[in-house]
Amino acid sequence: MKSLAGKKPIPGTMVFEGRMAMKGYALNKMCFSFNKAENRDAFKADEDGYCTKYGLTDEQRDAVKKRNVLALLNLGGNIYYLAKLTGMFGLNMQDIGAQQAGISLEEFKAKLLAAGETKNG
Amino acid sequence: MKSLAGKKPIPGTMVFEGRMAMKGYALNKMCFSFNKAENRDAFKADEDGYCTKYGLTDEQRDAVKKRNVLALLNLGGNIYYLAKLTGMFGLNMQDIGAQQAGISLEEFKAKLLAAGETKNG
Amino acid sequence: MARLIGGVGSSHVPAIGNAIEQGLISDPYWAPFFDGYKPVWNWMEEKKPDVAILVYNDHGLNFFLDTMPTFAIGAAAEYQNADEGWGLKPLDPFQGDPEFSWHIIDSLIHDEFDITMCQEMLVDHGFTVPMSLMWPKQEQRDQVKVIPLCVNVVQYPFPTARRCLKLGEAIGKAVASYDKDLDVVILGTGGLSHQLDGERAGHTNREFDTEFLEKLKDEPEWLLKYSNYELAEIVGPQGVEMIMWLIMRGALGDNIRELSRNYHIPISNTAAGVILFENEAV
Amino acid sequence: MARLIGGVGSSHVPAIGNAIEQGLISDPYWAPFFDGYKPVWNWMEEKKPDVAILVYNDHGLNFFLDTMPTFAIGAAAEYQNADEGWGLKPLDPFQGDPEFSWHIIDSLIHDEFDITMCQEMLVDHGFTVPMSLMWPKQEQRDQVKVIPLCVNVVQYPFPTARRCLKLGEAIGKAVASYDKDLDVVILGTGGLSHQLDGERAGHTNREFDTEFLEKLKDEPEWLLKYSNYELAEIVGPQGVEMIMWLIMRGALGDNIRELSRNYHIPISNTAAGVILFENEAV
Ligand SMILES: [Fe+3]
Ligand SMILES: [Fe+3]
Repeated sequence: MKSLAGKKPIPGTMVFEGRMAMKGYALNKMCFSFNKAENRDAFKADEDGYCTKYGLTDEQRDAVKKRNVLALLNLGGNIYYLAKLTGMFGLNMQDIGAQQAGISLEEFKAKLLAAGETKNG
Repeated sequence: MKSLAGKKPIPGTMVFEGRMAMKGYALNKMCFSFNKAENRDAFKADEDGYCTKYGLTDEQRDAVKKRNVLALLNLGGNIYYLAKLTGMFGLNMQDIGAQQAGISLEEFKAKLLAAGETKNG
Repeated sequence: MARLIGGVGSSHVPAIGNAIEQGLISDPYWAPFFDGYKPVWNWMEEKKPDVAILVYNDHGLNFFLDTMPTFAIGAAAEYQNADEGWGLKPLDPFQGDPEFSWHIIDSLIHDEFDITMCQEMLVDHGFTVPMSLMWPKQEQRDQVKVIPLCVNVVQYPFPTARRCLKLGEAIGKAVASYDKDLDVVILGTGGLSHQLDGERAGHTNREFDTEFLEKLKDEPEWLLKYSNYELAEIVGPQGVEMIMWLIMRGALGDNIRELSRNYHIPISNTAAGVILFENEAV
Repeated sequence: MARLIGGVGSSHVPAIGNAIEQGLISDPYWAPFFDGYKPVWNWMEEKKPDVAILVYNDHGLNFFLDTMPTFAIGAAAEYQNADEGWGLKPLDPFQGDPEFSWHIIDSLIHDEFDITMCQEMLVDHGFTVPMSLMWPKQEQRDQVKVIPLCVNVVQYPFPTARRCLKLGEAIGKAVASYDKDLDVVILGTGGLSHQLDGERAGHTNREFDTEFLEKLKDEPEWLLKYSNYELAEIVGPQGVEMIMWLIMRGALGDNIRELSRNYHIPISNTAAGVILFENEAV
């Protein structure tokens, strides 16, 4: 990517550009399928078989098994598509925020509330 | 359409703008489905049932029955999508060109050859 | 002629939709957020716009990476909401104004914006949440026709902030040249600072958001000095959605007054902002 | 750095694909058409470009009216052809250059072109016919990576001729800024005059086409004085495809020589043209 070439990485932050999108295309396509209830049911019935059908790599399938959001992101997952996958595991955006930050849900919520403690601007 | 408002119609010529596209949306969507062989088979098995499934109007269904290309165009069909429908009737672009121009296929071909008769530019 | 009577900038966090659904407007967690919408509700009640141009992004309901438009505009008679996969209850369909959509598309393409035209599209929470926020009751939403404008802030490269501001200006021109007597409002949605992905998930930036809100009326160009990549660092990768507010701002022109503003952290993982501008000429 | 070594303008009538398939190159009906491609074949054999940017339009295989982009660019590793419904035999897949595609997309979006990015797309006869025409043998096509650029000339409003010329200029800049040692050719396809629909079906316009070909090298702006609606009257509604040749022309810049040109009526319902430009700096 011309615009990102030579850019310093942003600590703890993903930028979903062309290279990541290529890496994660199959993974994201699988997640996109979860907009439909019947596809969510098919996944739940046979998680790994569903992943194989979409051509996920071994690493991606392993990260799905482990519900490891950071690993999925590093393997090209996009957070908006991944949310449809993690939603099936009963994880909402705050749950996966805490998981990625490596803190408990309560700590994650407290951190957000703390950012709001100073007087509203 | 701003760009077409107040424009004089072009004799014998269709311009596929927003109004026509709205009118023909269901018809064109049906035709788009004919990229797939199984949909072509389903249409051939029950033409009118297939048209009904896609929500075509009575006029559009009648024009399909009559293989009337000018009528289909006036009802919002776009020539590229319609080509997939008329292809199933064994009609190619020259066949439907002749049909629209109201002349025989031989006359239509002769007219095109005549346009090429003058020295190549 | 159609008149752009005002514009609103607003976040579009999915949790807001649930909160409205569940009647949590006065709940202690939600009150500091919803209080900021009271002036907007009053203004909408008073002005009763006929049409809303709603600038938002799709989060993976209608568009996938196979075909990702930079700017997509709806030209349908109706827009359906649908299941996004993680439990948000779909809202009733929204009524479009296809003739007006085609006018805007036509004007924009002649002004050299390379629009993707959508005669059928699903609208996701990025669209439905602002609709619920502006018009919490179904009977209110039924009174407003909509024109969805979907912006790519999912797959880099996103449109530049400058391009968004220019698109807004061209939309202003398109509305002003439509020969029907309509009151039009434009909503710029998304943001403000938030980060959903990576170890820094939960990042917000009050200082930057506050300056953005402060400068939006008189100096919207202020945001243009940051690239989208720089913005991702400053306000989080999802905070970059704030560039969509510039489309709203650009459409309004310079003859506007700011009627209200609110800022609150957190709603879910997000710093939520709302701002209301009115066209002074109206 | 990547170099744009030349460009070709060419029709993309489906019947051409069948004629190549059936070995009709020397057939009396086809010879006056294919003879015009001999200089192109020789030039391609001599230059052996690494990458072809192929400007074309989809005719209802990959895109439908639900989502109709003005400019869509492929960013896939492979592009499949498929059944279009009326009997054209699909060709083997074409090899993409996704890294180069992303560079071009990135450069264009930063230059304020609102590109639709396609990481998966089917290519139809508008794409495959020019590929077969430039490189009739499969083993030749296997040597060239492709970047498809699909332009809306199906649903009004189409991009203006001016916008197409500007897009070409921006593509020229994008290619020149890519830091790989690649020889690139750009193909502008479609046209020339033809009309498939309406009572006037079969319309062609030799005089206008000839002037277009005559002016393309030194005065491409000549076409800009006609709106797409006016062009539909002059060259037929499908003849408007010729605006895609301006993208090719714009990309090449002004330091070019014309190596060959041919014009022939009819191929199927179409007036077919071909022109070959070479970058003088190469
Ligand atoms: Fe969002
Ligand atoms: Fe074509």
